[in-house]
Amino acid sequence: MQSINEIPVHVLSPDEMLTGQAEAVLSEISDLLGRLLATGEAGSIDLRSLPLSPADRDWLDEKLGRGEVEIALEAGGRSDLHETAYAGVWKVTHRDTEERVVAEFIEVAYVPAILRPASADIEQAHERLQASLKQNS
Amino acid sequence: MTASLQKGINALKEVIDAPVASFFASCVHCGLCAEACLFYTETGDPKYTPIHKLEPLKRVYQQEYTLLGRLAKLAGLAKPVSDDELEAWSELVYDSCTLCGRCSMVCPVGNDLTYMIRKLREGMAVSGHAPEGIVNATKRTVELGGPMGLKWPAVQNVIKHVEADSGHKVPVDQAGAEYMVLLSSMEIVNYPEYIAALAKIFNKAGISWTLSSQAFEATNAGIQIGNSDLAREIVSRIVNAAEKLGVKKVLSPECGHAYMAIRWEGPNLVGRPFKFEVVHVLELLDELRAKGVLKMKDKLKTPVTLHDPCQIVRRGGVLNAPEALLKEVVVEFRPMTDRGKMNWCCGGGGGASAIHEPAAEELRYTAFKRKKAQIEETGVNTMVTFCANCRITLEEAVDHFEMNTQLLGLTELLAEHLED
Amino acid sequence: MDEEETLLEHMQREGMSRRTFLKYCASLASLMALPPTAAAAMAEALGKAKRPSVIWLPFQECTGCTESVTRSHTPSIEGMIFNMISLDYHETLMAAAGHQAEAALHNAMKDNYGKYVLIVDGSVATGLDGAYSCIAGRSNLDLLKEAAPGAAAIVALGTCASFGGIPKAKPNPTGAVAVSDIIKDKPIVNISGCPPIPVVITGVLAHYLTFGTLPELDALGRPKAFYGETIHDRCYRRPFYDQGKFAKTFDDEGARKGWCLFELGCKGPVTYNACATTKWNDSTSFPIESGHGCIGCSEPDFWDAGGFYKALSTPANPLKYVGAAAAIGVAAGAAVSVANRASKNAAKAAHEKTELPDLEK
Amino acid sequence: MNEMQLLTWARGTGLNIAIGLFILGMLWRLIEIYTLGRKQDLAPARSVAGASGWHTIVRRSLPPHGMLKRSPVSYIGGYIFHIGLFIVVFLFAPHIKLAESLVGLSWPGLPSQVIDAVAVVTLATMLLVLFDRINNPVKRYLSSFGDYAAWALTFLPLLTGFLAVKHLLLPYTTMLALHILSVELLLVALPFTKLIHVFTLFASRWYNGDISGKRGVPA
Repeated sequence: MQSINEIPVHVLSPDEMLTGQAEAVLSEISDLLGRLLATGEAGSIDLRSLPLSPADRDWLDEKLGRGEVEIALEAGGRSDLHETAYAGVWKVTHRDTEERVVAEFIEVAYVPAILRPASADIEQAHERLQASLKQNS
Repeated sequence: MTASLQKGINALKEVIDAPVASFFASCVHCGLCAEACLFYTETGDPKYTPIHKLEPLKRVYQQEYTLLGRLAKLAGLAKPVSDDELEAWSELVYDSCTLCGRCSMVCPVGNDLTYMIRKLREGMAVSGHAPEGIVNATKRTVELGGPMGLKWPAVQNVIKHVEADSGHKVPVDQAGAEYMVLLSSMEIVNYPEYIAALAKIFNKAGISWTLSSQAFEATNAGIQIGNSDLAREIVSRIVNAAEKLGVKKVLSPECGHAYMAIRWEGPNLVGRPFKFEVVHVLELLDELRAKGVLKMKDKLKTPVTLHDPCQIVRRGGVLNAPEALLKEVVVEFRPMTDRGKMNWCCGGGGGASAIHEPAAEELRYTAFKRKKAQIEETGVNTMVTFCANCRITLEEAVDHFEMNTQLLGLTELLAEHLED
Repeated sequence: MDEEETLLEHMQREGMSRRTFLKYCASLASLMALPPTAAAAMAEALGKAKRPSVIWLPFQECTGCTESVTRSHTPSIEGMIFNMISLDYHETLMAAAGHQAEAALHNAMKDNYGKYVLIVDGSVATGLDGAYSCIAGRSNLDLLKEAAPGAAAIVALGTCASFGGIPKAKPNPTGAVAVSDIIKDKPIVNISGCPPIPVVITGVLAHYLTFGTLPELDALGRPKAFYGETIHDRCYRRPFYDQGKFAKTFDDEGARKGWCLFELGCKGPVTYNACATTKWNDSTSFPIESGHGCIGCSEPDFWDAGGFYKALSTPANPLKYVGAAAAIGVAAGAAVSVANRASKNAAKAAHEKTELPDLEK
Repeated sequence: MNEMQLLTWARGTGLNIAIGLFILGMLWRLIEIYTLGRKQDLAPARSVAGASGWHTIVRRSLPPHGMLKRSPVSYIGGYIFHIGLFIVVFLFAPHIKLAESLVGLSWPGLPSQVIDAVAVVTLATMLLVLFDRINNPVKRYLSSFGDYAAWALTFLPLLTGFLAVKHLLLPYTTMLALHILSVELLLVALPFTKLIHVFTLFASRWYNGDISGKRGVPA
């Protein structure tokens, strides 16, 4: 073999790798949305705990589409949060500083929980801001 | 172990063969044989299940011819077959089994249960556990020539009357005739018309025939009781007479077990093929019918149904002749639902009709309810059959239940309506 | 570092935000198969936890377990965990050597008696009084017996420490046994795998820190959160198994289409581990995703459980005794047959011709 | 012994021994049965018996006239569980794989959802026929320990196999080991119980058809 390019590559059509699991995820999302509306209770699905093939994931992403909100969270690595084409359905992808995906969720909520600042942090921020004002004055 | 029990078990050991072993190995206790047995269907008592009737034979097989059974016997773990047990089984092997063979037709694993009952009777008979009625019939056959003790002079007397009444000659001891005709005592005594009818038909067809003064009796109680030695002795009389007269064929009368005895068991009892052919009277008649010799002058107007005797049809193989012949002579034939090789027994076959203990007779009447229902289903009052034993059993039962069913013999019926 | 400092305080002092911590808890919850919503509760408890002292003893091992754990680059989650514990003794990683190292070990054991977590990798050689594997002239067996009494809990890391592993494979020349075969009176967590999944260690430590107890264990002493289901259960190729679509060779159409590797000897159905979920090599893939069946490395005696490439339903050598069995069977049958013939002939010889009186009793 | 060792023993040494004993027992029993011989029938056949034995082997698989109505549970239940067992035993992919490794023959299997459904129906039917055995007066009368043991020996592999595949009750490894062990038990016991009918019924039907066929009666 002269070069790596000579290794034949066989490209499969996505359909061939579909297992049918992604469809089940979709219907669970729908149930969670219903619950969110009825009780206000948020829900989430841990995508990494499900036996999804790469094709299933692509299929799911395609089905969910992308909505208006895109949020980048820089906290010990970059996290992507975006609303899907379905309001209230969020795709959350956490990465570490090495850009490795460490967690992947579908979150069904008005706003993903991690975005909400903690009261303690706001308190601290408030103090810091006041201290800063004092220094300046 | 008593001497007679020893003999019984020895007899069983002699007759157990590969089919018996295969049958016992195959049985899955599904109980379907019971559903085919009229003694079970009419009583609902599971002890009448055919495979259960074979229990003593099964144990002898296991203890004598399987390694595990032999070891169990050596270790004292196997329950030996006892005299008391065989005595208790007498009712199951004789009173409630007519060797009708219906169970053999339904067993899903293919067991020929009737084949095995016949073998079990070998052991039952020599150990002295056959019912008194059949023992007596056997004794009369061996000692006097027939189950009814009929002697040749008496037969001669009947022949004289037949010749006078019908105007046909009845040949006796004619060497070189084509057919040697056998009769059953019951026919001679109760239906002498049968002899006249035969004479008429033979004359018409131009076939030579003869009776033998040495062997006129076709029935063989040795078969029914289940003893090959005695059955051989009885059947040898016919074989010797026929071979001495040099006939080509021996004509078996309607009687079912007689046909079984001479046609199917005979050569095996004697230990060699016969020098003559054995033909059932209906086979001969059907052959004549096909040739156009058998022409009827008129037909019976009343609608009739047909009872197929087990030993002739299911166990004997005369399958198609009876209905074909019947249709020649009746206007309306209403067949029963279960007929031909799946018919139901009259309840008196296999020697059962010779047992006269009240319990056995009561059981026979109970079993007859199956036939009664079949007759009633057809809605006719006339039933044709072609076995003297079936006919007597059926007539007794018809009287017992006060039915207005009339019984007719097929050969006689044909003779009666035959063109002159 | 302040001994009384909590994990969250430690992290915030290191410049990590609450959201980073929350994110970390979310990924831990995912690893431990807890519902994502449990992350918040976990963050709360873990935030208040204190750093424990850890002593790491290597026995009959290949350093694969250490490699596996340290392959996680800092500041990864695993790296952060190492910030959260005080790793007081680890031969391979520590700077100290010789007598210095031994002194560190004994100091750590003395200072944290009854509180330290003991991590063991490698099996314990018991043959020749343990002489097959010694450190500083002392057998592993001795070291284990010395270190175990002061431990709050023992983590048997890798299949060797958990179940004896490859050193115990037939014929087991060193008399290798698992930690749990020696120590009976301490809580032991088996983190099996050859090597074990690094995040499983993290998960167990996080659980210990969060709840102060060891996680729930299965019958083989493994944390249920990671070993609760088989590879087969979590495998993305499982639907193909259910549809009866199997790769028959490693280069056939089925293999290319990513069908189930059951027939190629995959031990997924009998292997309890989290590979299919956590994956390997920075979450790139796991063996089945790379086209090779699971070899069942997290199960006891996996090395002796038939060939790696034999389907699970395929027995090793089932026709082994057939020849001999057939010969004995035919001989037994023939012997009975001969005996039966003799018996039947005897019955025929004993036959007396039946006379009429015989019919009477 | 841990569960993996149990499984390894079951599909290693255990299976070697079970298959060995099965072959041994079968040969012994078949020779024991069929060397008893039978007398030649000297009566001239009405028609040449020819293939009547073979015909009966096939024909006896169907209920004779009127029998289906008399015992529907025996026939319908019997059909379902025999066919069900056949499908599960011979058309389940891992079983085919086993056959391939044993004798080198392979054939297409059925999807496991179909096998699951068949297994459930077969299990239910086997419970029904057991109930019928206890409930039906004839079957109860005929039944002894051997009949119930044979039922259990057949039911257990099916049940453990189903539980193993569906991951119910016990860990898969343990259940698979139990499944294989139950099959081994079945193999060892088969030649010495009524289960031997699996083999002897063909000969029995042949004998019956041959005896009747010579007389001109299709049995």
